Amino acid sequence: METERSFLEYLHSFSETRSPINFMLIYDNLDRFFDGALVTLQLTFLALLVGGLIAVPLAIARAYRKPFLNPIIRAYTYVFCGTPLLVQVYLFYFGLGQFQSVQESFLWDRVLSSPWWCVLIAFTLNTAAYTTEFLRGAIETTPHGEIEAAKACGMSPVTRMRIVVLPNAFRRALPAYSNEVIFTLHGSVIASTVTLQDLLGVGRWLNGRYYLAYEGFLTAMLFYMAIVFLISFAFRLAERKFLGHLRPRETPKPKTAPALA
Amino acid sequence: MAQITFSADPNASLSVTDLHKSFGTVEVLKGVSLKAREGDVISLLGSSGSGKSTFLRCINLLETPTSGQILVHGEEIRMKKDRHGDSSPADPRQVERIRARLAMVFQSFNLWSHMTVLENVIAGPIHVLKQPRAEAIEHAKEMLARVGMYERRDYYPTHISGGQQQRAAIARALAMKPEVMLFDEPTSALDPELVGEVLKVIRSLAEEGRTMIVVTHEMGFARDVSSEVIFLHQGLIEEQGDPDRMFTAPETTRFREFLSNTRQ
Amino acid sequence: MAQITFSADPNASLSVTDLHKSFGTVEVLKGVSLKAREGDVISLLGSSGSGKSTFLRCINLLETPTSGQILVHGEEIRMKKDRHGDSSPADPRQVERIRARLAMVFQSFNLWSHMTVLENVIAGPIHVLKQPRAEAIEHAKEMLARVGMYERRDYYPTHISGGQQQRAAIARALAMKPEVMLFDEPTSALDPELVGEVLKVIRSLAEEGRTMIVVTHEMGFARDVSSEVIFLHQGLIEEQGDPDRMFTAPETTRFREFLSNTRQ
Amino acid sequence: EVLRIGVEGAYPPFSQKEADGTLTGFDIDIALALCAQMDRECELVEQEWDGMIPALIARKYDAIVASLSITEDRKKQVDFSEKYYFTPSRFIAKEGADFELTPEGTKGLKIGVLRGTTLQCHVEKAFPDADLRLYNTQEDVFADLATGRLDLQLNNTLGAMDGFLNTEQGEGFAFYGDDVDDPECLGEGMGIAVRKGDPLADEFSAAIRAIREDGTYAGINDKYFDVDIYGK
Amino acid sequence: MDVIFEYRQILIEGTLVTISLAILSLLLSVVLGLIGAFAKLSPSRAIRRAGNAYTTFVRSVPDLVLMMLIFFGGQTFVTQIGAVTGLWGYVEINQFVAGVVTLGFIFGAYMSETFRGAILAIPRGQIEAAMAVGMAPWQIFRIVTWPQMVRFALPSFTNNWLVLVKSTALVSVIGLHDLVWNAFSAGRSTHQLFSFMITVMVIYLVITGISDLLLRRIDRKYSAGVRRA
Ligand SMILES: Nc1ncnc2c1ncn2[C@@H]1O[C@H](COP(=O)(O)OP(=O)(O)OP(=O)(O)O)[C@@H](O)[C@H]1O
Ligand SMILES: Nc1ncnc2c1ncn2[C@@H]1O[C@H](COP(=O)(O)OP(=O)(O)OP(=O)(O)O)[C@@H](O)[C@H]1O
Ligand SMILES: [Mg+2]
Ligand SMILES: [Mg+2]
Repeated sequence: METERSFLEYLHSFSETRSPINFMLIYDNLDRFFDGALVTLQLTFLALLVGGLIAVPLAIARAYRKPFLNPIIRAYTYVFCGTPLLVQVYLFYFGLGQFQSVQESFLWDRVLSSPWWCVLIAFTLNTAAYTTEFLRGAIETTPHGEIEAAKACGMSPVTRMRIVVLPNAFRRALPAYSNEVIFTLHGSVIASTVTLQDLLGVGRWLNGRYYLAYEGFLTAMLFYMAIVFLISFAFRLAERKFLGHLRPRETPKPKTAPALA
Repeated sequence: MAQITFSADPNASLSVTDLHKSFGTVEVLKGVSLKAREGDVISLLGSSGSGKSTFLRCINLLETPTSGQILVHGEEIRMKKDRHGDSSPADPRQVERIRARLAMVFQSFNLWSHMTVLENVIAGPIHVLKQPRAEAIEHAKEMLARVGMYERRDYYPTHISGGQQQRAAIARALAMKPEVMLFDEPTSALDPELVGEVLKVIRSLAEEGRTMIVVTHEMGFARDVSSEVIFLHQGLIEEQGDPDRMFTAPETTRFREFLSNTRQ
Repeated sequence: MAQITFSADPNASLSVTDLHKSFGTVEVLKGVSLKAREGDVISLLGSSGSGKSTFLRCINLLETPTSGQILVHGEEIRMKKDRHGDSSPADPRQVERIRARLAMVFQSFNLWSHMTVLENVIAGPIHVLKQPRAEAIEHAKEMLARVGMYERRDYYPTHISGGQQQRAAIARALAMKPEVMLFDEPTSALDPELVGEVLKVIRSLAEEGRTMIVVTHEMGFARDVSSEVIFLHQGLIEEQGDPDRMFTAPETTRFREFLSNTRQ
Repeated sequence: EVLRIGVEGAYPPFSQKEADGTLTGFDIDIALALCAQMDRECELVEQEWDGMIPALIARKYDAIVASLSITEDRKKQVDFSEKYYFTPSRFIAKEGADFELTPEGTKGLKIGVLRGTTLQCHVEKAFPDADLRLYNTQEDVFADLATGRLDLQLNNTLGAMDGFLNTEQGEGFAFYGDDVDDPECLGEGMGIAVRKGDPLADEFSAAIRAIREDGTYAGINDKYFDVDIYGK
Repeated sequence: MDVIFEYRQILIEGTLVTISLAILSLLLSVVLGLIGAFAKLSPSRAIRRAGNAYTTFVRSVPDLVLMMLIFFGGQTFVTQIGAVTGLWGYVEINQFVAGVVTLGFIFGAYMSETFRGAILAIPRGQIEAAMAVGMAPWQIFRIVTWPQMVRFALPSFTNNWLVLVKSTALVSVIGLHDLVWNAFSAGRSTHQLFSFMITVMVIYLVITGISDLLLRRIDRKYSAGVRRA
C-alpha cells in the first residue's frame, strides 16, 4: 500500500515536471484502455470466427470450380480483397444509411443502426474473402495421391473432404492464417473512425480529452504489440502441434514425445 | 495370339470381362479380361505404357471404364451412359462399397501426410467400415506388427523411409480386410536396398493365401510368388498362364523380347 | 612420403606455399604447395573429401586460407589477421585484381541464369577489365567460336545442354585472358555423353600452351594432357610427378589403391 | 513573415468548404479580418479537429481560429486571446422526444458530439452513463442524428440551426432542453489559441477589439447570423 | 451517376494524390526494404537483430496507429528535439509527408522480408562465379544479385504493392485529401455517400488491375532465361 502510493506520487511528479509523456493521465485511464482492448478483441475474433466459417464452403466451391457459384464467389473475393477496408466500412456505415428503404427495413433498428454491427459485418466479409482465397489455394494443392488413396479405400466425397482434404489443407494454411489474424487485428483500428471506442478509439479519446499529441497513441500501440505477441505465440504453439508432419526428416521424433520439448 | 475369352464368373473373387478404356480418342485398354479366385496371386507384366496401371485403376473405378463388366464376389458394378455416351458408375454408394472390398497399394504410397502411421491405418476402418475406434486401433496394431511397423506407428509419413512408408500403406490396405488387394508397382519408387523389405511382406501375404493382383517389374518375384502371370501389350493380353511355363517357355515373341530386355 | 617442400618462386605463373585451411576445428588442408610455370597443365587427383576443391577455391580466395602464401606472377596476396586470429585479405582491391587473372571454371558451370551466353561472356571483360563493349563482344565471339558455342550465343543457359553450358563457362573464363585457368571437376556434373565435348575443348587449350590447374576424376585425361599430376590425400600431397611415371609406377600405396579403385 | 492560421472546414456556418475548394464561414472571415487589421499576410491551414491543438504546439501553424472554446484544460496547453464570440450550446433531438436530462434519465442514450470538444467534456461529466459517440466532423454527427443512429446531439445553437435544423435534413428535429450551463467545461467563449507565451495572443485581442469598434465585426456577423453572436 | 460526373474533378485530384502517395511510399519502402534485407543477412549479430526488430515492430502495430503517432506525435517530437538542441525551429511534417513516411516505413519491413527471401533464393554459385571473375561487391550486386533478385522478389513484391495501394486509404483519416477523403466529403455534402463509396471501390479496382498487368509484363521481362514450368 505504502509503496504503491509513493510510486503514484512519483509518477505524478515525474509526469508533471520532467517527462515529455504524461504517465499519470495514462495510468488514470488505464481501465478505459482495457475496455477498448475488449472491443478490439471482440470485433477481431468474432469477425475471424464468422468469416472463417463462411470461408470454408466458399473455398471448397472455388477449389472444385462449382459452376455458377465459382464466378460469383470470385467476384466477391475480388472486390473485397481489391478495395480498402476503410471504404468497405464507410460503405456499410454511412453508405447504407443514405437509403430511406434501408432505414425503414427491419434490419435498421437491430443491426445497421449500430456502428458495432456495421463494422463487424464489414470486417467479417473482408476476412472471409481473404480466407476463402488462401484456403482455396491450400485445398487445390492437396497431394492428388492422398485423395486417390481415400477414394481407393471407399471413402465417400464428404468423408474424403472431412478426413483427408480439409485437415490437410487447414494445416498447410496455418502460417497464412496467422498472418490473416494479425492483419484483421490491424484492420480493426478502422472501428475508431465510425465512433467505436476500440483501443485506438480510446487512444484518440484520451488525446482529444486532454489535448495531447501522442500519449493515447503510444499506449494503444503498446496494447496492440502485446496482443500481437500473444497471437504469434499461440500460432507458434499451434504450428508445433499441427505441423509436425511438415518438419524436415532430420530429427525423426515420435508424436508421443512432449510437444514442447 | 493367346487371347482367351472369359465369361463373367459369379463365384470368382474378382472377375473382369472385356474391359475397354479410352482416353479421348486413344484406346488404352482394348478388351482385357481376368478372373481371380480366392487365394490367387496374379502378376501383371508389361512394358511401360502397356496399360497395366490403367487396368488396375479401372478395377476399383479410379478410372471409369469405357465398357466392360466388373464383378466383385458376384456383385456387378452397375454403369450408366450419359447423353455424351460417356459411361459412369450408376450408384456412387455401390462404388464406395466395392472399393472398400478391394484395397489398393500405390506405387507412391500415398499415405495421408497429416496423420501418423497408426492414424492412417485406422482412418478407413473407422470412417468407412464404421468400426469402433478402440477395435480399429487394436486391429491396426496387429496389422502394423504384421508388416513390422509396430514400432513406428506414431511417426508421420515424412519421417520414415520409403520402404517403411510402403509397408505402412500395406498395413492400411490390410486393415480394410479386403477381399482382393491390388498392388501397382509397389516397389518401383523405392531404392534398391528398400525393395527387399517390401517384397518380403507381400510374399508372406501370398503365402497366407490372400487374393492379390500385383503389377510389378520384379521378374523373380512374379515367378516365385504368383499363381498366374498375365502379360499385357498395347492394351491387350498377349500371353498368360502358369509362371513357370511362362518364364521357361514363353510362347509369344513379344513376351520373349520383354523377358530378354528386363533380364538385360 | 613424397612430400616436397617448396619455396615461393617469383617467376612462376602461380606459386602456392604451405597452404593451410581449417573449417572450424577441422583442418582440411594441412600444408599444400604447388608451382605452375607458364604452359604447365597440372592435374589434381584425390578421393572425395581430400581437399581438392578447397585448395582450388583458396587459390582465388573464394575461401580464405588459414595460413600460407599465394603468389600470382610474383605478386603476393597480402593477408591480415583480425583480433579473433581469423585471417582475411588485407586489400579487397588486390583480391579482385588477382581473381581477374585467375579464371575459374566450376563443376556446376554457374552461368548467370538471367543473361544469354554472349552476355555471360562479355560481363567480366566489360565490368572488370573495362573493355569497350564492342571490343568485348568481338573477343567474346572469338572465344565462343573457339569452344564451338558461337551458334548458341543468344540462348539462355537453361535452354542449352550441360555440355554446352560448360563450354560457355569455359569461354567466359577465356574471355578474361587469364594467366592461369582453374578447373574444378569441369565434367563431373555432365552426362557421360556430354563429357567428351568438354574434355575436347580443355585438351585443345592444353595444346595451345595455356597454364591450367585441373581437378578431375578422368584418369585418361589426366594422363594424356597434364604435364604434372598431384595426388592429394587428407589435405596433404601424397604423391606428385610426371603423369606417365605416376600412372605406370605409382610409388605410394595410397595412390596405387586410388588408381585401382577408379579403374575398377 | 507569413502568419499561418489553423482552421477546420467542416463546421458550417463557421467554416466550410465550397464545391470549388475555397473555405468560407464566420471563422474564416474573422481570421482574414484580423489579419488585415494586424496588417499581416496570412495563410489558412486546414486541419482535422482531432489534432488541432497538437498541430499548433508542433508549429504547423501559429494560431487557431476555429471556434475553440477557452477552457481551463486547454489553457494548460495553449494561450488564448480574448473571446471573439460566444454562443450557448443545446441538445437537439427528434421532435416530441421525451428524455430526462439527468444522469439517470440519459442512461444508455446515444449522444453524439465532435471528438475533442468542450462538449465531450460536458457530456462525460454530466451524463456519465450515456452512450457517448465521438465523431471526426460535426456533419457526421448531424447525419447520424438524422438517420436515427443518435438520440441526442449536443452542439452550439448557431451551428446547429444553420448546419442542421434549418436544412432539409433537420426536418422533424428540434432543440431539446435549455442552454447548457457548465462554465468549467464549456468555458468563457471562443478564443484564438496561440502557443504558450506567444505575444500574438495580445495582438489578436487588440485586433478583435479594433474590428468590433470599426464595424467590420458587425458586417461579418450579419452576413451569417440574425443575432449578435458576440454575447454579453 | 450525374453527381459523380459533376464531382469528377475532385475525384481525379484525389486519385492523383493517392497514386503519387502510393508510388513515393513504394520507393521509400524499396530503399528501406533493401537496407532491412541486407541487415537481416548481415554477418554481424547486432545488425541482424536490428533488422529483425524492425520487422517485428511493424508487424505488431496497426498502420493507422503508426500513422497517427507519426503525424500528430512526430510533429511535436521533431519540434521538441529542435527546441531542446536548438538545431532547428519548426519542421513541417504535412499529411502527405507523414503518409509517405509511415507507409514507406511499414512496407519497408514487408519488403525486407521479400528481398531477403529473394536473395536467399539466388544460388550461391551465381555469386561465386562473379567473385571469380574479380567483380567488386557493388558490381556483383548490380550485375548478378539485383537482376536475379528482382525476379525472385516479384510475386511477393506485387502482393506488397497491392496491399500498399489499399493502405493509402488510411491517410484520409489523418486528413490528407486523397481519393477517399475527397469522395467522402463530396458524398457527405450531396448525401450520396453510397454512390461515392462504390465509385471509390471501382477506382481502386482499376488501379490494382492496371498494376497487375504492368507487373506481369515486368515479370515477363525479368523471367528471361527462366524455364517455365
Ligand atoms: N489420364 C490419362 N490421360 C491420357 N492418357 C493417359 C492417362 N493415363 C494414362 N494414359 C496413357 O495410357 C497409356 C497406358 O498408361 P498406364 O499408366 O496404364 O501404363 P503402365 O503399363 O502402367 O506403364 P508404367 O509401367 O510406365 O506404369 C499410356 O500411353 C499413357 O500415356
Ligand atoms: N564450407 C565448409 N565448411 C565446413 N567443411 C567444409 C566446407 N567446405 C568443405 N568442407 C570439408 O572439407 C573437406 C574437403 O572438401 P573438398 O570439397 O575440398 O573435397 P574434394 O576433394 O573437392 O571432394 P570432391 O571430390 O567430393 O569434390 C570435406 O571433408 C568437406 O566436408
Ligand atoms: Mg503404371
Ligand atoms: Mg570438390
